Amino acid sequence: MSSVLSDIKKDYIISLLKTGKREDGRGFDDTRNIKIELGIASKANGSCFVQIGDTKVIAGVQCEMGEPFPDTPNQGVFTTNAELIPMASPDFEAGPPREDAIELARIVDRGIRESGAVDFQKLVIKEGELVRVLFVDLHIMDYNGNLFDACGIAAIAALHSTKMPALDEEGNKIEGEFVSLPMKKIPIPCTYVKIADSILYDPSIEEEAVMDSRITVTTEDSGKISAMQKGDVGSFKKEEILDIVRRSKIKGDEIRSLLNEKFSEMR
Amino acid sequence: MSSVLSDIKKDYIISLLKTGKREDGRGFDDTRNIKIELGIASKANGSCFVQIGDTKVIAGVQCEMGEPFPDTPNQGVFTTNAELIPMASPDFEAGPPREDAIELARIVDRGIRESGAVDFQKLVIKEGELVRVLFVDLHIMDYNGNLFDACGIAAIAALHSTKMPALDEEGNKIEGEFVSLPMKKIPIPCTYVKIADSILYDPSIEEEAVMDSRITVTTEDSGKISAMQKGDVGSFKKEEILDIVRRSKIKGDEIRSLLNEKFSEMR
Amino acid sequence: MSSVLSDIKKDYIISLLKTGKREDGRGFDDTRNIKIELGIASKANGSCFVQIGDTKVIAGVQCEMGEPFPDTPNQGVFTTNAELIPMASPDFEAGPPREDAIELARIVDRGIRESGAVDFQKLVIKEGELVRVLFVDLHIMDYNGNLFDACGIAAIAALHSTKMPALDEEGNKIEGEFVSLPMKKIPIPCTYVKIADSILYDPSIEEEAVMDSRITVTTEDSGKISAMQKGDVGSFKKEEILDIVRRSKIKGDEIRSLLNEKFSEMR
Amino acid sequence: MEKDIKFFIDGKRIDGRAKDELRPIKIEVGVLKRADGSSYIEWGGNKIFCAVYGPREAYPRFLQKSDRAILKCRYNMASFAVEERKRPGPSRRGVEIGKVTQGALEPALILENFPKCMVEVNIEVIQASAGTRCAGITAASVALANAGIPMKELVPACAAGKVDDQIVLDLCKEEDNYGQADLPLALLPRKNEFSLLQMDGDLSEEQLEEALDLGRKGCLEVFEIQKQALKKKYITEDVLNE
Amino acid sequence: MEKDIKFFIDGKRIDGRAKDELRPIKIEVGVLKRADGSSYIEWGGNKIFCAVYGPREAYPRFLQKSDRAILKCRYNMASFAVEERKRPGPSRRGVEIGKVTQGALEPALILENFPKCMVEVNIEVIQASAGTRCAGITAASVALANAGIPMKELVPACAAGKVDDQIVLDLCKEEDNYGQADLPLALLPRKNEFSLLQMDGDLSEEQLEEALDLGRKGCLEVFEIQKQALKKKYITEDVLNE
Amino acid sequence: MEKDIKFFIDGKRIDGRAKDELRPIKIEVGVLKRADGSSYIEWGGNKIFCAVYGPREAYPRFLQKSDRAILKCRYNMASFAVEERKRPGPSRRGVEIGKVTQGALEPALILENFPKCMVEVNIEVIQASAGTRCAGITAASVALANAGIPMKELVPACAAGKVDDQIVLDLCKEEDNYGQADLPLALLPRKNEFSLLQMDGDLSEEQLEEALDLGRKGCLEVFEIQKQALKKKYITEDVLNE
Repeated sequence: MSSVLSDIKKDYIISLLKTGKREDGRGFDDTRNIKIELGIASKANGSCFVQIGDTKVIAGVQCEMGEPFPDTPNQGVFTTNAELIPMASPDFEAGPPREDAIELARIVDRGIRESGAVDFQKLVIKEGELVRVLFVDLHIMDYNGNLFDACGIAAIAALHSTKMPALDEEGNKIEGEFVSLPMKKIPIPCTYVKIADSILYDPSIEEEAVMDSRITVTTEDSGKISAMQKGDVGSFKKEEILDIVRRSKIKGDEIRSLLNEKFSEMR
Repeated sequence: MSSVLSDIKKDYIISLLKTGKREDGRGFDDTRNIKIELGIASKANGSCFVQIGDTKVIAGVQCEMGEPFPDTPNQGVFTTNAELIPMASPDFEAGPPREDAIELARIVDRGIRESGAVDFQKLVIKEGELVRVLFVDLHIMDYNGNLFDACGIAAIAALHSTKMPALDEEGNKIEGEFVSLPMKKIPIPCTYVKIADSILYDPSIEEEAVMDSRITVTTEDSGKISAMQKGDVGSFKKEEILDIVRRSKIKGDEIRSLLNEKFSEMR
Repeated sequence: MSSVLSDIKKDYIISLLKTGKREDGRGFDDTRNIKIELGIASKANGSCFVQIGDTKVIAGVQCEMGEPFPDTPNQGVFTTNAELIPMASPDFEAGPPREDAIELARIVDRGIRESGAVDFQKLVIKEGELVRVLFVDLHIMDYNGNLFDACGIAAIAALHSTKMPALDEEGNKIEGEFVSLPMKKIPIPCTYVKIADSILYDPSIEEEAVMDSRITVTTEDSGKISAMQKGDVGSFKKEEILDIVRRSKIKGDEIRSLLNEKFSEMR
Repeated sequence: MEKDIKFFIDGKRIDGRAKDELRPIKIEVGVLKRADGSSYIEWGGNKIFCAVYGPREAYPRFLQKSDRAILKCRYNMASFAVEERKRPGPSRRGVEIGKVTQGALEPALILENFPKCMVEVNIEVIQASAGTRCAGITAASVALANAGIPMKELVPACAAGKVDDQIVLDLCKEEDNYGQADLPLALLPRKNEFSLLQMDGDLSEEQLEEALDLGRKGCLEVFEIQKQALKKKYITEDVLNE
Repeated sequence: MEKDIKFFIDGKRIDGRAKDELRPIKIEVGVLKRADGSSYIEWGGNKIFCAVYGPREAYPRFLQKSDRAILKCRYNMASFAVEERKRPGPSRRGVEIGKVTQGALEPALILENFPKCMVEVNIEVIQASAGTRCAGITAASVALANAGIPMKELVPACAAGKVDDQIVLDLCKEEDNYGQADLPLALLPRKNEFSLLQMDGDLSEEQLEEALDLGRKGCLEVFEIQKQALKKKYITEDVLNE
Repeated sequence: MEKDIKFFIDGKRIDGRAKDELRPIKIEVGVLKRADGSSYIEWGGNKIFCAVYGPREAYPRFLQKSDRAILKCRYNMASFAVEERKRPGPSRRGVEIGKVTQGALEPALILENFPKCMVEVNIEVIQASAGTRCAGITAASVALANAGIPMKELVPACAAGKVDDQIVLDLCKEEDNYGQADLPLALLPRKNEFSLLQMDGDLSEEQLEEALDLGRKGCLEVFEIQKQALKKKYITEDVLNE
């Protein structure tokens, strides 16, 4: 997830930051334009298109039925997959998922799974035998920075908008009836980069190319922290981490409001 | 499926064609020598060796039993696989099937499947539960042009010669008893190439190397067209297509006669 | 399994051999130091660390339950896998098992399987339905020559030290009770290389780099030969083969004694 | 494969169209930032993005041609584009469609200007509903123009088919699944030749001729929509630049 | 994921430790002959080998960087390292841990001396019992020193976590499986920054601060053990060389 | 693996052969047009094609040796060569046989003339019935001669084995499946050394010696058939060329 940017560009970005400005004119805590469109892929049970600046991703949710994992007989199955398809960047290649795509999928997966956003126990049809199997597939269409937030938001929004076939007591589909997923929370990931001691929210692709380090903090409605992940370069001081956590809560609440608006439009 | 041939060679072939001649002396609608040998691989349920000129292929058919696909509970399962093994050409490589092999297998598969050559409903043992599973495996031994026709003929001939274990009402094998496949038709693919406005049947490898475009037309006993596939380069006029279709019916009938002879010898 | 060693080194090794000496001072039939440690990986059902000179390998045995193969309904399932992980040598690479690893696994597998070392029939829980499934996984940690012997010894020792969960008549695990594998023999592989007509036991990595040919002979307690495998270069005279077989029996007995000691310590 | 379906009611097709009528088509140009050229098409129930990269150095090197650029076409269907989830990653079907897409587009491109280079076309199906290969080729041709790849002409594509013994244009899902023949076509409008032609099913010679004629008519309508989309894009940009 | 487990008995944890106490740790240096540097760590129930190769020419070539060496970290768990046999070969989990391991170690290395080269770290887990990524990073840092790779400082790693609403150090298996949060950390001791930080679970801001402080304390203890292991290795070698 | 089978009836084997008798063998040379050398062998129930390409530049490049050509042997069994369909593509068994085939053939070739090159041997089993590796090596040696690869001598191959405590030549399917030992051998006739030797089963030292002697005798008979096949090919061609 890096591009080649000349040292000159880096110096320019840093010198701007020293005067408190970002290259694209944003404040340190400003998001680029966000566009969220639920239901973009109508064959899926749930879907969401998210655009942050020029970064565009689509999340699709599909529901099947199957056996639970042996060690969690009383929970539904949940799988997240991400494809950094060649469409999205001249640097992405076709073929089996690379390290970056695996990391992305795992982080989005944990952000949802560990936060308890979905009540997996309500996805059980017959304990130990038959459960709902949820697939979240993330397609990156246009890669221009801050993939983690775009994907995390698309995934949770797609899940909240998912309609599954209703089932009778024996687990057979009731034709034409649908039920929502048992959603409990809206965890929102917020990504920050550090460039020469400035800490910036929602990095652009140019900022990612020159960043010293990156961290993603996922918070919940209650203000609780449900996940954190330092990126693949650099390091952070304790004070920086605590500062980022505080800022993440504010930004997380903003995006949650936006999503809640969309969800109520949908109903 | 291309070789490097000098432009000089191309000019030579074209200048010959202008005088109505092919490099190897054939007329525009002449086939190279065809040799068909049924039952070459006796461990298979059906097999056929086809040689057209110096192109040599073997098709093997094997029958197993298994579950039908959920969307076709009342049909047998049919799978075609082609291997462009390194034996056949200095350009073929070992490893997973490449684009060319996938295209070849899919075209042969559709030529048989869509024409209704096999009565797949008669391959059902217990609807939705147990059906015959047919595998057609194509091995290319020596690649010297016009693989589609060689493979298409080998596959349909191998299927017509297939003997499956007979089954009792419960689906158990009756030792030592065999039944033929429920075959209904003999679809025959005929491949033509266009080189500088001349349209030639059964291209040699040299002709394929300089062709402008290629098309395969599959016809049935009744004269019906059951499949068509333009190759990976060039384009055709409507009139050319209709002309090729007419010529395919004649050549298709010739090869069908040849096969019917072989089938009656076999009985 | 080869390294680059200059011709000078080769000449030096050969000239030493002509005076009856090996580069590291050993006699032609001397083993390097052997260290055997049972139970190194306590999560496995059985495990063994083997060090021969600086070659270090670990074998782990794990037991599961599953269906038998259709053609051997009255036998347990046995699978051997070897990983030449990048840790062990600058020449090994990550990724799917290469030719060398496949050959190694297959030779160790056959050395155990064909010798009847394990009574596979006693691994059946319910004939044709439920059997014990044994996995032997070989991890090469440090590659300094003679991998076959190190792996063969580690595998057979790990099997002899394996404790499986005890099962009641219905095939359910009896909590806290364990049973040993039904072992019958201790086949020991002995590898020899030929360098300029000298035949040397337990080749070092330097000797393997200059060898003319290699052969592994596996013998049993009774002095019977249970497996042989000529390596990937060179050839042997009949007399050389018979000489190596005789020497293998002596060395095999030595290592068997060593293992038997370890096994009795374990009890 | 035929089912007991009534394909025509009062002379109208299942979705209300006339026999020679296309489903609604909408094309947008330049929808992706990172790509050198891009487009988005909605065609009936299909939603497809297309991104073009290049010309850039061909990789891996052994693919390079000394006298021209190579064209690589990748067709991919998102897992969630169909009702039964598709396994992620390349499928045999996708490989074949990529290959025929390349065959359909290449005759219209001028690749001789860029030896040792490659032009990459990425087609991503987000929602699928019969006719994705024709929609993909149509969108790809527009994205290639948007990327500034030199071309002789645009390549519109459209399927003809046979249902209930009648030749119709642009099959919808039910017609595709239970009809008698499907004939996807791509047209080089100026050269008046077909650069995509596949057929599975059952056609007589006369039906084939009728289908080729009808398909050509459909392609020419698609061609107009392609041109409008490009015109709109560049007029808008001109206005903005003033 | 929580289970009805009693995590504390008389103020002691399940395995008898105090809240701020590490499990026993033993590190050996230079245990493999073939590798340029190596180490072996036993940490609680974990047994992990680490081998370092390099700097040597980076391969495949397109990975080469003109201004510095690249660091490749491979984390692998032996099939028999856990009770339920793991399928051999790379797993998605292993790929991610390899990536965060690289992120944890790289800030401490001086890679600018070796353009176009690579340094490879191979971590092989032979027995696993909670905390393998921290143990692997700790061992890898020592093996890198053993290989003579220039570095600014060693990188110790250690997890903090939350069980039963209490912040504790170095989770054991049960605490990891059924606890409320796990926070693996790696520390750059001189720079006083964290180069590994992951968290899954549920922490308040105050708990996070407490956990970072406790984790830092644990890392510093691990740091001492790393230094002792290296000292012992080189003193022994010095003695042998005299 | 032993079954209650009567391996000998009136001193004859299951298929009527004497203990030291080969199954019928037929070899044809130059059966494929595209390959540089080729052969076809029928040996008992086995049907095997072999194609040789080279010497040509070794690819991928890192395989090249500066002082000689490398030999690559690929052994493949067609899916339909056995009664239970084999999954297409390389198998672990095929990889191992390719490797031992290379080991059997290489000592007889003069590869020093072609540095940086490779010679490729492709063995394709169309019908399998015990002893495919020996039949493949036998055919490959003839195809290498047909390709004009410089060689010191041909390499015949043949298995010996033990059934019912008796040493026999060239095991048939039942003897292979239910016998006591299988000893595939390849012989360098002039050098009088074995370049293929594998064994699984149960042999005493005396039985091994007897098997090696019998196997050598079998190899020498195969050697004659190889020479006849080549002679026939070149005499026929001479006649045709006149």
